Amino acid sequence: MNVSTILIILLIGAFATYFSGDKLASKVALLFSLAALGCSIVLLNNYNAGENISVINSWINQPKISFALNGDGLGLAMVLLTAALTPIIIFSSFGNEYKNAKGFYALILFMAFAMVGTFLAADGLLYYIFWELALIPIYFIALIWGNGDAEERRKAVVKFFIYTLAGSLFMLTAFIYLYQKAGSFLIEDLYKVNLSACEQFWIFLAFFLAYAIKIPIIPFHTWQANVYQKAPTVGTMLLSGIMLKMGLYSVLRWQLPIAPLAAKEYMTIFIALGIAGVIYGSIVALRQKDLKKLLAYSSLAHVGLIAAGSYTLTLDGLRGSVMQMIAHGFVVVGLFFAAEVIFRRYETREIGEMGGIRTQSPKFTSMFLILVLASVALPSTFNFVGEFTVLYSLSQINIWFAILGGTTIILGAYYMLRMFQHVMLGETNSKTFADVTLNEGVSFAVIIAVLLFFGFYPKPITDLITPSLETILQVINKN
Amino acid sequence: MNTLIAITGLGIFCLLFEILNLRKAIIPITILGLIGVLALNYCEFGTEQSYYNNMIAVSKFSTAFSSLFIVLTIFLVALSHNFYQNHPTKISDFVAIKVFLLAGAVAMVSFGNLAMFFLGIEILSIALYVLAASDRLNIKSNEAGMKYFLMGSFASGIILFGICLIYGAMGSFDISEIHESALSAELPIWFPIGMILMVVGMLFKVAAVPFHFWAPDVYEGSPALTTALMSTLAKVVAIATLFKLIASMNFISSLENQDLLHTFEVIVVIISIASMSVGNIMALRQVNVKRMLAFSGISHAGFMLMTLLTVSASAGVLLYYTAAYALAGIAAFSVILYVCRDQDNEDITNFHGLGKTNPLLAAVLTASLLSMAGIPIFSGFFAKLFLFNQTIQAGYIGLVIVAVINSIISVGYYFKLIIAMYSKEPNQERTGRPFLIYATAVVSIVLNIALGLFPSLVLDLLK
Amino acid sequence: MDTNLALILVLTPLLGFLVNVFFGKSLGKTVSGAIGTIAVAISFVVSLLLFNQITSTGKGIQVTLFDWIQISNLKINLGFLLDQLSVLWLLFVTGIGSLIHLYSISYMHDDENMHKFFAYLNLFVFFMITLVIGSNLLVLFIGWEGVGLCSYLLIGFWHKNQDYNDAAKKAFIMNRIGDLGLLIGMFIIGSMFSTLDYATLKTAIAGATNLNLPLLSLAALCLFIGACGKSAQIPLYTWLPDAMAGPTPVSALIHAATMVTAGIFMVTRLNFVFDLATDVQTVIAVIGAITSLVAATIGLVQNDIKKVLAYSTVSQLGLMFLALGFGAYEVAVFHVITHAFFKACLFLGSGSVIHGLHGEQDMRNMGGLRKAMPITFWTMLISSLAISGVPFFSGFFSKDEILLTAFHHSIPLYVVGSVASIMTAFYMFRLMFLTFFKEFRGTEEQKHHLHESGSLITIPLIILAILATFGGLISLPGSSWLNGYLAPLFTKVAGEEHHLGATEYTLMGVAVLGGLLGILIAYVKYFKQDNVPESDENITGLSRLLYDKYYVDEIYDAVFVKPINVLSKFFRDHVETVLSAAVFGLGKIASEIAFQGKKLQTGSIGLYLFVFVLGLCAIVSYIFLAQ
Amino acid sequence: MGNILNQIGIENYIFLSVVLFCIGIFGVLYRRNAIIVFMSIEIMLNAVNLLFVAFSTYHQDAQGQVFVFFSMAVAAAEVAVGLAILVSIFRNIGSISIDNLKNLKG
Repeated sequence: MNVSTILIILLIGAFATYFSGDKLASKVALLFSLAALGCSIVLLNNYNAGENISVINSWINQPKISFALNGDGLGLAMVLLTAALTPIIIFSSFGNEYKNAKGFYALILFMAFAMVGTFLAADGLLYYIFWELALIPIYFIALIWGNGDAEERRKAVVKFFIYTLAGSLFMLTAFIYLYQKAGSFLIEDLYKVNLSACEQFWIFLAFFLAYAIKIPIIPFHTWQANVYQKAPTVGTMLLSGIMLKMGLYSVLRWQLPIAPLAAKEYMTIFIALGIAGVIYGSIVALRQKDLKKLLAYSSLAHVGLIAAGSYTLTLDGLRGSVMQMIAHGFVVVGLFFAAEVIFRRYETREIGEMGGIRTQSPKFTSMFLILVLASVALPSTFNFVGEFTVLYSLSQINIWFAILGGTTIILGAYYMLRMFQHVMLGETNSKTFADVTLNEGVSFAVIIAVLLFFGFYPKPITDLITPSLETILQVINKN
Repeated sequence: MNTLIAITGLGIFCLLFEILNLRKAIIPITILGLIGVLALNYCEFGTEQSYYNNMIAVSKFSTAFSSLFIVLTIFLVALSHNFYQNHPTKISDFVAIKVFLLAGAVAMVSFGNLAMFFLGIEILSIALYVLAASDRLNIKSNEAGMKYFLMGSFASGIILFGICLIYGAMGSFDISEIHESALSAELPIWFPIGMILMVVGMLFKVAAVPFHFWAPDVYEGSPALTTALMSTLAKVVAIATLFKLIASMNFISSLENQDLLHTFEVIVVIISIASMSVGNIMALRQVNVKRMLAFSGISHAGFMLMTLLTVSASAGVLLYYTAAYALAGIAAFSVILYVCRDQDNEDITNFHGLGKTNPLLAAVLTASLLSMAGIPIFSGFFAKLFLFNQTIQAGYIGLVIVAVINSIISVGYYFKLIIAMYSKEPNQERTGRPFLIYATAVVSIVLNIALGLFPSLVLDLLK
Repeated sequence: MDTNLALILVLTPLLGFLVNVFFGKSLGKTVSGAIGTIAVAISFVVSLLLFNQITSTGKGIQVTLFDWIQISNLKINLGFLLDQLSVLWLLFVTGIGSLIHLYSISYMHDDENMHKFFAYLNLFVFFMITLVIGSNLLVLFIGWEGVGLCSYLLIGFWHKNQDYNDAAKKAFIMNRIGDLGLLIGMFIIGSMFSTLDYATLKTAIAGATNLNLPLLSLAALCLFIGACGKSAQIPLYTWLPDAMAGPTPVSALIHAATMVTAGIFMVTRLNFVFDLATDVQTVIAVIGAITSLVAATIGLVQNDIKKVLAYSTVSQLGLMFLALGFGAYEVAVFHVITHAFFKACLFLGSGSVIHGLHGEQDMRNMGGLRKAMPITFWTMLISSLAISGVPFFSGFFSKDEILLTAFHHSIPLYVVGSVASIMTAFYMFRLMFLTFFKEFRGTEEQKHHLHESGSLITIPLIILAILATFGGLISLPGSSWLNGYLAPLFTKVAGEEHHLGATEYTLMGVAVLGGLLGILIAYVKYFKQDNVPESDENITGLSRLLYDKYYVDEIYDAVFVKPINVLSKFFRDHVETVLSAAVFGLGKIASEIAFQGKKLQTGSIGLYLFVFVLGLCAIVSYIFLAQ
Repeated sequence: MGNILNQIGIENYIFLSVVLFCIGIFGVLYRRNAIIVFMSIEIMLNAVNLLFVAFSTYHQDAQGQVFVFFSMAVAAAEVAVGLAILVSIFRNIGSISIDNLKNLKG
């Protein structure tokens, strides 16, 4: 049993879902996503037991492209994130009715498939293929099942697609160039290849363009808010919960080790960009009228911090950002789900039209509040562990980075509590607000449980990711 | 060689069937016949032979491309069943013309002598003139035919002049002889000029900037099926022939001797960049799908021209690219044929809501467009990949970056169509599920994806 | 054994919280109240046991649960440190905590969400305990932010009123500003000594050669900023008066007795750091003194009974920091304890008054409550005497210690402190006179319902009053039990025992006189001449300035809050649009070119052929040129 | 025969046919009547044919002349098709000026 099993399960799942018809689709999809989760957990055990779960088969001999999947700690951690979030996301959508549901859920599973592939791929081109494949389903999900004015939605979605594609095509060029140097797309060969500082600079830039757009790092974020707002909440969850992490993960896995000199050379610039993102995102989030947009900007701020952490090139930085990725993945899914729950009852995303929900639905309020607090990294939530580690690593580079990046705990608290106050508190709104249903509650509960558990006991994850991060650092510091 | 004869024979049979009132049988029999020819051609694969004192030189290259042409023709013939339903009397003519056209195409890639090359190109062109103008009563079709005819014959004039100059320089039409003497030190300037004239003529056929102006108009005006033929078969044939011309006559090395190589490369680079950019940008604002695909074809021509920079190595890449492109094109056009059956134009509005009314066809069209745009897992992506790989290897990183930017632009208009299919409301009833069209669409797209999954199949043929 | 004790200590309040959250509603008000109270009471008992153990053994207990966060050069585990300081804190946190829980059962009885109230209170106690007994700075930080959260929840307990929510939000965010300072301080210390654990840190610093003192001072400063946030010192004090929006027991527990003293706790805990950063200590002293004076001046003219107490709290905290600034940690701690007693008592008393008047908080509508609610009156009187530093009440000793210390180090600060305490005496008795003497100034309807509160309210009052009276005994001048008890914590000799000489006695006398003077002025002003403070509109001049709290809130609003919001609007409306326009722009350019290009495609064969020939000629001529 | 070439020189033949060829081109470019355009194209082709013959004499090799037959035949075929198209156009729009063929554009 090796990592390809998950891919197979998800792919089969996608087709099975499509052919199971609109009635069953959601159930089948949930079933398969859970199967994938189980499979990944089994794999995790095998991995911890020291079993080799990687795959490598040759695929195309000229140019030499191989079907290589590398199940190491880092990859597995991200796969687990995907495999854990997909069922939650699917389950959270049970409250909604989608037309042509079979296509919808099939696309979700297909996207999960592509993203898992991206996290596992150990061959540059295979990685690129999965990377691009992940783009197609979300494009259709946002286009067909999205909400808001159709014309604007088209604009937003197409912009998103072309923009991200543009970035990644430059990455492809970089990969081909590397191939000329290394004579293979295999990651270890790419790690080995020696590049001049200038080459590294350009390659680093090509990668950066791809990732900066995907993550997104300012000023490449302009697609984000609109797409998050227009996409159906499930799509938004997939985007913000997992797809962002593809970019961040790729920074660790591909960009830094392949172009270490450039990474070291321009480290401060990119850290600064990330931190600028933190501040900018937080400030823009303050005055958003649309709940989903606000959350979008908040996640812009958070990923900025994560990116800054990874560009520190220190073990703490990398470790912190990986943990923050996972934590943010869960919390942001939870928050968007909360927005969806409100939307189901109020049919609006305008913060101005909400309020007074707390009196009517205490359960929902508490869950939402916990998520809000997690996203502002209250100690004893997982986010705190990540954020603390990242900030600490930043402070090791330059105390000012830590101070400026740290403003997130002030500004974050400001806009999140402001939002919470206007959405949940205050005089009871005329509209009635039924408390969370069992389904909704379960999704929330799972997310919260994960956040709190790892908040107090992050050790398992740390132990899982540390070795692979150390190897990456070795590659970075080899010369 | 046998392939060529067989094809011609098949063409004649088509005409006979009309006389024998076997109209119904024409299409199936032709298809079967072509499949037979394909088998025949397959047997010839790998044999290096020349016939009729080297009028026809069969090589891996020629057979590989011929089989691609034959496959495309099979699809086109299959499509013509529904296309010509309304005037059954002509069906045999049209099918026959297509088959003869195929003969010309095969002759073009397997010529061993410039005379054969000229005949081949003329057979192809004349057949195309006829097809372009075939919708007699439709002024658009007439105009298209006229334009194509005038410019085409003009171009063949140029080609002829080129052949003539080469003959003057070499004293022979025979490829192999030219191949030898091309390396001799003192060559009259006529030779490169002649080559350039021929190349220009061929560039016209592949519709490369600045010789592309005819393409959009003709594509738009001609009957849809003819457009399909032009944008897939004709284009592929032309580029393949151009490639063979340059490769077989040792042109590159002779240029090297007279240190004109750099000049030539500059020209190629400029033309290919121009074609890509003009093609993609012009396509952005088109409302007529056929016209849009014409421009996209121009840009693809630009991509394919990149292979001329690495002639020695990139035959396989060219074959792969053309196959990927043509298969995608066939799939796309079969959907267009279905959608625009009884429309008087092929505007994008006709495609509204196709995703709801005919999900399968919509999926096929989407897939083919994605393939043309170069999205992974469709062969279009790998085609681009291999092409870029070749080109970067030859050191044209700048050219590749331009190409990349262009493929970003191209997404813009491909997705216009996809959006129209999926996010707009259907504006018409689409009845009937013509089997042949569906079959063609599905088969061609499946082939396309198969190529994507196992690129080595095609890529390594010409190694 | 110790581990279990510690766990019981921490987890019982948490358990109470969980029970109240999940079953509180079904259990009914009284039961849930009882559960909450018992949970805290148990912790109190445990603390007593621990206290007993500590005093007997004399050395602290270190409990380590498990590794928490791994960072390359410092390992942070989740562990507890139970030593003299933490146990002392535990005693009054849980002790007063349980009293206030008891009080709340009756006080909150009319509130529909009473079970939630108790849940939050328990949660608060849980976090407070974590804060106190954490064995390293990060565990302290859990509690630190946790109590902040609880204060947020409890200030905004009546969440239908957006003003209250604003107050809650303000409290949380201002605390967060401090927390950032605390974090940075931690980072610096962590990178300097690669540990955040108190014990290790202490040894590390003790053993350290050629310390980077400036950096350490920076760290100390950052930590102090954190303390400012929690303990409401200038410039971060403005949240505390607003925090009075919460129910009165909350003000008593969180915003008077326990949470706000966390800053003092943290500084005391890290005394070995601050001792080295002498200049930071000066800063602390100065800020403490100024805060105490400013708050006191504002307190002079407030008419909201709770606001008066709030400002008095701020000012008292300032005094404590004054002491800390001089390195007299035990003195500060002493004042923390006594203050906890009498301030809690005062708040609860005011609570009982407000309860009796059905939510009336403006002293201008009170008066003459002496007869109506005697117990409240007497207890509050005792506490007021204590806070005013009237001899032999607890406040007398602690405040006197502080002033003595100040006198020994810097006369100006001593003066400031004394003035502040005179003012304290004045406004406290202003409060007393306005509330309890003369005739009732409220509505008839209120007058009709006047009554003494129930036993659940009065019993805690009485207990606290007793403590406020005799609390001073734990550290009598000359023979201080407290100093001896805390001695092991401090590196340098615990605050030099003031041998009671002439100066000391004079200073004491001065202090007492000052206190009495304040009381006297109040007596003259509000009893003899019985004038009642003006109604808001016709307050003028200096008192207007004071009444409006020096307009600090307005200034902060103008300097920080508004600009950020303006900036946010600007980003949202302009920067964002420009950025996305830039991206769309590229597409626009392309399609514009296309639009122009379409014109080239005129459809005329002539043109097409012309371009054809042109291209041909261009190529051929290029070839010739190249030749 | 060869001596003629020696007297005149192959270049002149080339120039002649180039000139003819260009005349043809200009005819195509500047005349608007389709028939005349056809004729200009014929001139181009025939210019080339002339050159073929000249070269074949120059090289003393018959292939060139054979080729001329091919090209003539092809030219004939082309013109046949061309005229056919022209006829149908005339039927439809009653004019053979290529300026009227501007409906397809943009």
